[in-house]
Amino acid sequence: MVEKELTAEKMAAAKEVSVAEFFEKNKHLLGYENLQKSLLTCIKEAVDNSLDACEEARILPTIYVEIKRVGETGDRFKLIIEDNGPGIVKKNIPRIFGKLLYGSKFHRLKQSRGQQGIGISAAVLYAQLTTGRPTKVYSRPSDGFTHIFELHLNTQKNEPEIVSEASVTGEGHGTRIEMEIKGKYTRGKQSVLEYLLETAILNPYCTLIFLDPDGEKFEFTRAVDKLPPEAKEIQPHPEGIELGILIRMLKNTPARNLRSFLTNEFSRVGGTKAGEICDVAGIDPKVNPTTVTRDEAEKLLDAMQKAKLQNPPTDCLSPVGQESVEKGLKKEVQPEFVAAITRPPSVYSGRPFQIEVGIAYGGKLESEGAIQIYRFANKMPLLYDQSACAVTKAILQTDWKRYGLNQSNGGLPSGPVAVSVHLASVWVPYTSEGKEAIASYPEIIKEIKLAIQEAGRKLGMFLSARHREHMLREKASIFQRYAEDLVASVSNLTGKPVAEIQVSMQKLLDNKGLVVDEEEEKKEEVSEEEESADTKRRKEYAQRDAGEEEDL
Amino acid sequence: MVEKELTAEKMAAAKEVSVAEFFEKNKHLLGYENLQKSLLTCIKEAVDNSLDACEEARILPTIYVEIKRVGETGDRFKLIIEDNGPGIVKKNIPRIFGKLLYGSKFHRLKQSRGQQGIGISAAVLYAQLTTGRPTKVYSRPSDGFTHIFELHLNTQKNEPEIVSEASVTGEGHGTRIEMEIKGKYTRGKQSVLEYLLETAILNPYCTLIFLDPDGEKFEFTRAVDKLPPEAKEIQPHPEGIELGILIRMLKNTPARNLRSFLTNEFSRVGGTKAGEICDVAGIDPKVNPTTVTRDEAEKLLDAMQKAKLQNPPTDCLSPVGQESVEKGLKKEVQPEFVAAITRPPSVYSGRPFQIEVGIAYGGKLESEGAIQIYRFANKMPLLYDQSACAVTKAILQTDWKRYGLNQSNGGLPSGPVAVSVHLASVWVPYTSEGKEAIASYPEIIKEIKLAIQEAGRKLGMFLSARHREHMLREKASIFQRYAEDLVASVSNLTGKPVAEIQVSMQKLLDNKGLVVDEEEEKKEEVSEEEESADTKRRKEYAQRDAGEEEDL
Amino acid sequence: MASAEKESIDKAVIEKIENVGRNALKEIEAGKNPEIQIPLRTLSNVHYDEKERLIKIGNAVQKRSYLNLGQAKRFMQTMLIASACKDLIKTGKTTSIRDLFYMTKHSIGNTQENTFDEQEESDPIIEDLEVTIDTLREELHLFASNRGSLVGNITLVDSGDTIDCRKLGSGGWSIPSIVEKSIIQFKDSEAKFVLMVEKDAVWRRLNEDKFWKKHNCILIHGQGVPPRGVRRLLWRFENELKIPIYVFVDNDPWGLYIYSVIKQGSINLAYESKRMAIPTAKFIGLSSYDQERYQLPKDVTIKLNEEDKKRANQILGYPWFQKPAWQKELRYMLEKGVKLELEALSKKGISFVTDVYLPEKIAKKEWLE
Amino acid sequence: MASAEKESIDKAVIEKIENVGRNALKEIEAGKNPEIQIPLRTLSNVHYDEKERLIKIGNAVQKRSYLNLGQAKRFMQTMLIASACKDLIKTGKTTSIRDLFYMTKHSIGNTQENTFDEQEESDPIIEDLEVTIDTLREELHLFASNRGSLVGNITLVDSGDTIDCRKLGSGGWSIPSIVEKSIIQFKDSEAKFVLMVEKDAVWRRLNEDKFWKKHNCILIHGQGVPPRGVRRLLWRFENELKIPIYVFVDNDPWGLYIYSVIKQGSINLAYESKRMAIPTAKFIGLSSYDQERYQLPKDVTIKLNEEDKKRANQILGYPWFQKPAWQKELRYMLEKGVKLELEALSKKGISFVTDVYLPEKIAKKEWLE
Repeated sequence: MVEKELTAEKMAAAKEVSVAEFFEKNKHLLGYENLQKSLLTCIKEAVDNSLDACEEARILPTIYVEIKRVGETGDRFKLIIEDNGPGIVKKNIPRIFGKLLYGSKFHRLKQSRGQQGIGISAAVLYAQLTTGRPTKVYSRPSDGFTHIFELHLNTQKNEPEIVSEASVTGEGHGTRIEMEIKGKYTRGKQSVLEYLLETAILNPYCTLIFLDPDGEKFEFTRAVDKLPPEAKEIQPHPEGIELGILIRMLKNTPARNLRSFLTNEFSRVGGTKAGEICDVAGIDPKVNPTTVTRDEAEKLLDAMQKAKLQNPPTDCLSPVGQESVEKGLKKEVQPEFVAAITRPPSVYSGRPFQIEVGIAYGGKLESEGAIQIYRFANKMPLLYDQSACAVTKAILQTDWKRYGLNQSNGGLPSGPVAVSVHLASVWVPYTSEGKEAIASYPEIIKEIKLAIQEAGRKLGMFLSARHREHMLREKASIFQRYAEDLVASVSNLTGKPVAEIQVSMQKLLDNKGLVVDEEEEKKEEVSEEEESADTKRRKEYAQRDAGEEEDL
Repeated sequence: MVEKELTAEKMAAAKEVSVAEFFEKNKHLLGYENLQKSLLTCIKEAVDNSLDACEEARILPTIYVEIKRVGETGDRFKLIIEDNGPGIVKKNIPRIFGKLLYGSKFHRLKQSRGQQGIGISAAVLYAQLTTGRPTKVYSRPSDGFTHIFELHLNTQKNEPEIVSEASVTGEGHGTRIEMEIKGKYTRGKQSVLEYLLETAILNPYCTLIFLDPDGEKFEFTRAVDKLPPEAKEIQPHPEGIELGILIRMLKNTPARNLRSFLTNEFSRVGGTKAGEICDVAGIDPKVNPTTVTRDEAEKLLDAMQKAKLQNPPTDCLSPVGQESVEKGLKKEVQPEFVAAITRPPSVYSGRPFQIEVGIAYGGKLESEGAIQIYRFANKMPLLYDQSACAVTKAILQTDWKRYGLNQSNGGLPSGPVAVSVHLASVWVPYTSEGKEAIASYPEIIKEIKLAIQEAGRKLGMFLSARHREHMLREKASIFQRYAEDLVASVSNLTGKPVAEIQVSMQKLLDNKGLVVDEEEEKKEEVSEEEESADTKRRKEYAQRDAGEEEDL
Repeated sequence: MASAEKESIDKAVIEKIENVGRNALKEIEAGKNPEIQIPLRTLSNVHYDEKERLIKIGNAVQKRSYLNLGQAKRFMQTMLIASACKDLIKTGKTTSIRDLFYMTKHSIGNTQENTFDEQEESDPIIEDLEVTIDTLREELHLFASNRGSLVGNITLVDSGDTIDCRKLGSGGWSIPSIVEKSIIQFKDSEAKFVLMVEKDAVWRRLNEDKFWKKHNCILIHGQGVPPRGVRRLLWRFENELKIPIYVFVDNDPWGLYIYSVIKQGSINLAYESKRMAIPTAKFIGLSSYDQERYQLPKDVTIKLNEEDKKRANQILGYPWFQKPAWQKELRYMLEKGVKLELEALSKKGISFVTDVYLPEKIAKKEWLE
Repeated sequence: MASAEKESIDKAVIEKIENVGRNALKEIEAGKNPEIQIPLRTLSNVHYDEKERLIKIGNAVQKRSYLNLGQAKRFMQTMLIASACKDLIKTGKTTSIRDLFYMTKHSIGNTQENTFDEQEESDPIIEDLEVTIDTLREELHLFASNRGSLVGNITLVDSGDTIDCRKLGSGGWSIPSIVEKSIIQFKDSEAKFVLMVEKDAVWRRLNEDKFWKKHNCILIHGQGVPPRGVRRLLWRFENELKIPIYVFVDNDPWGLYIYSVIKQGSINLAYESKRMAIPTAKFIGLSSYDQERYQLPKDVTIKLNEEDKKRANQILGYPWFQKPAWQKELRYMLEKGVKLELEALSKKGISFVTDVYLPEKIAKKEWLE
């Protein structure tokens, strides 16, 4: 059979696609896989933005969240998120909410919750797609006005469409968002409530108030009056740079020569180091960066990465701090014991990161089943994909028996324990765009394990002190318990009256009952062990034919 | 402590981000997570494009793939992919390879491998990022020339940059791509070789030739000389439309009134149905579509989705066909038995799809361990994330014991079996942009299970025929085996010579040995069971004190 | 050995065994699937004969044929055992069932398969043969391993040797597996009853205290569930000496079941009940009520485990456990949730059982029937 | 009972038991943690005395004190058992170790805890006491459950009763737990050797064939690992009658170990080796080489299971298994990977063991020493 061959010309009807169209069609990539998760994602994007803005403006955040049912189908909700943050200047409002990949955070190397400029505008897109309704934004940017916008997003152009616009006088600052979406409201795991609770645990400097669709009100009140340190912006570190990026930087730099390009656009490269790097690469440091060829760039990158440079600066990070990790767990989990650790910053692929771990024990924690894990990346709770996450892997790789917990082979430890793990970084390596799990870089796993071990040791000390105390009490009662029979037997053997022996015995117990030399105790245990090994041997032999005793 | 509150103005340095920058930073979302997977992804994007182009041009595809090591670091490779397809017209070459989200397939409703216009340009981006090298394209679009381009991708603008350009005379048609990347070459699971093998299994109408970095040559030769049917483009079906999309369609339609909007832009909506829909929605069918309000659009959508419409047309699909599924498995797997099923098309969320299943048994298949699963979406092998895939779930939900395989509770069946499952659809719902697993829509799982059951029944019939034959042989041999001792005993009991009894016995076996009434056999088994229940009781009692017999 | 009688029994048994082979041969020669009909030894095929107070076997049979995949091997094994038993009787030897297993075990033709792999395979076939041709184990010249000892006011003749059971010291006479008249004869007994004790330690205590002398009886233990030899001996005592049998067992479902087996027979040997069960046997203790009755301290009780409870509930349902007194006894045991071992009586003094418990029980006739 | 001797033993034992209590009392009154030193009965504290060819206990002791969490209860239990044994001896009664368990079991004060929950707890404490005060089980007036029977060319006096072991028919004399001179005396023996058989079925075959009469010997079985009574009786035969002991066991590591226990003693009772082990005892069979030697068919062999292999390798390492012949025997067994039971000899004919095997072995002196 002969196929008719078409010419390539006929197939050339290719055309450009907007990024908004792409994500509209692929909304599951952004966390809009199903109704339940979509509702959570919308709330999360708004709350995360509010927290970022407050922290950047150095304001202690107070955030109000409300979810109301709309209509009778049960799958329509109105979401209201209001904060006391700095607000948004009028001219930026449309594009922040109505354009994907628009934001202040994409090119910055500094820790923040949002990174892509995609989150809140994707929520607007989702609202519009599922209910056709515009999103309403109230912004009070301390300019004496409240700016009110109703916005759509034109997907073909990836540009905002303003439905209505007004400015009324209004004091103070803050932002309020109202949107209507299709969704599903649930409680329990992976719910809005769980997200807010976990947010409150790791961000104890914020107050969250939540009114749920049934009218129930939840308040998570601030326990710390101090914001985490402000994150500073840094230059990239040579270790994390790829060849393509370096070539582009060389082409676009305002620097006149290679040396100043290196010292100005990278962190930890001083004049001397820049000279050394150019030497190793065999390129004149005075050359104009734009004239560096691909092959030279390759040599340059090699030299940059082989040069011994300091780790990148870490003031781009904003950890919560040991005290806050502790206070957050204490106030929301109400345990008997808490230990927290903030590790010193470390680096993966040239990117600084920092791990914080909190371990809570007892109190209101469930004592049955596996421990509770709270995972956070840049202060945001991670609610999905627990098993794929570096945090879970690090917990599984830790020997929890050492710290006094039960742990079956290869499984999670069990007991009344909650572990919170926070990764702070300028660039969190998520395993997918849904921001649900941290990728398993060895450096990250190692740091998490170190932090867990430090906190775990504290837990272990607490538990073994508790155990020791329990043992001492137990000990005294055991010696007392058997004394009566012992005295009676000794009396029968010796003929001395019970009452008299009793007196000596009680004296002995009072003096020595609680202070037996530990070393001695140990030695004796060894021989007891040996004895029981013998018993075991005899039993093994007896298995041969039950009922036969060797020589009893 | 008083926090200094910044004004919103200071934080307003937001700016626009190009989609290329976004994916450059998030390349793991496109399958560039690690060196091994990145190499595979580059090959895959090129081969999938070649196959799509050949099928669209109705050419039996022959594709040549070569991977060469470059330099001494061991992590640099040159990739060459050449096909006998229609080629690409000169003016389209730069943007097809040098611009993300550019392509002919995004807005079409018709089955093809590529869907987003993102794959091959992402490979170009990856090459440029890791080696700084441009990608070289040779295209012969049957215009008497070979057009040769060297291309970069400007990420800030998401536009191609032409490094060099030439056209030389050249006959025929085809495309050749050469790129240099950082990667890692492996064999085994999730390797280039596995990808090509599986491609050959489901696409037996193509020939693949592969020269690996060690100089070894693999040929997967065409076994079918007929291409699958050509997929036609269709209009969307009301069932799969979301409100936001409908509103946009209403706004952009060239139709003058609502009725013609409905009949022209949707499949399965005729004039009468359109009238009915407008009636139910309470909107005049003569109204200009652009004047329909959001609230009206909502009612319209409701009416459209409640109207009883035919399923969408299915000529947008291009299944491989039962015969090809069988032949592909036969030639590459060399089993003892193959059964294949192509299900009739079905629909999920208004999108047509079709399932094809092949089951191979025995021959060169590994008989130890779990069965082999080959997953395909729009004729492309899926190599990652097997456990998250709807195919795997459907296989796990199938009771394979019915078809004669072993299957432990909740696990994969085991045995010398390979199952290939192909989902053909205008829109494959992947669980992530890496295109590795099919999302678990109930309609899809149901169809896969039905197909597996149909093919499974054929496998079951084959195996039970084999089993029956085996049993008959076994039966004869069992009766024969015990005959000697039986005859000797009867001889000792009766005094009749062994030889004489032997003759009668052999006669009996020849006459009756293979034709025992099944009904009778059953009845006897019942009483044997009862007997063993008694034995069990006795044993239970004996447990009391091993060595004591009740009354033996 | 009383050889004339023995010989005639042997001859009759051989005839019966040969018949099994002859029937099979007839069918083979007629071109039919050879088949044996074996009376069913299952709970469903026994019934309790209220009049005779015995467990009896019913009429249901299982059919075992050669041309049946699930039965071919067992059919062959049955013929093999029958053939071996014939040889055994012919040579006048007696052997253990384990010996018979070894004698009939061999590999089949050139295969790796054996006629029998485990004794657990051959033992039930022997029982099948016994019940099919209505012959005793002993008449097949087979015995199981023996257990049990005897002392007391009796003189026995065992294989021609005269044994005065009053003069056997602390050890006593080991009761053999086969105690048929042809081997064991009774002579010169003044015993007024037989006391059958479940456990040897208690038997030893009673013997040391010369209980049998004081109370003029025969003292037997069966070390757990009494084997055939002990049961048959008890039966002969009751029938030939006309003296009562008292059973003294642990207070647990297993102990009570031992009593039932001695008194009424067992499911598996229902076809032998007439020759082994002693409907007049009396349960002298331990009863669930003994703890209160004799004020035994609580700490000698042992909690019933799951198996005990399961067994208790199982035997509560047997038709031959429906006597109100038995039901009451068992239900009270379950209600208290504890059991008592015979040794528990030692709490009241080392010789409490000898000096107080048994004399009182016998004097007051405080037993379960 | 030879009461004068018995009384003086009793007195000495009571003195030793009381000393245990007196030492504890002294320490309690001095305000010290009371402690008992118990010779260790473990592999690490026994050694093989090449000269005497016995396993002997070493000097290592374990200390058991009251003020030690892991030992407090066991210390109390030790005193409790000592106290109960004193009472036992004083009242002149003998009892089983199970009885002693019940006698000393009671709840502690007002708690739910018992002094002992299981007999497995009290038995080792009894052994501890024996070894600590260097006294025999029997001297504490205790016995374990008995096993084993005897027939043959000997007359015994058991507790004053004269028993002619030539006239015990098929059953034989049950060997009691305590066979000390004070209870059992030998009289009138012509036996030339003792044949100690592991299994009662084989013993029964030999008795039926009157092997002991033909070969003029004493025939004993211990039903598995021989209990103390049987070992002590064998020892007395060897020492008092000056006749050899032949041991006839299964061909498996367990059988060989039984032989070793009879000949050299055991780890657990190493302190009793002098009174129980018989270094001149001879292993007459079954040997791993018997299969070839007597052309036994392959199908009577049984594959060694994992436990068998583990045990074989374990005893291969014992110092008292280092004799080249023993090592060769065991290694050959492991190499062939099979074991043989005594019953396997029946394959060669029902009376092969009586008529051929044993006479040949004894005549050729084909044994392992």
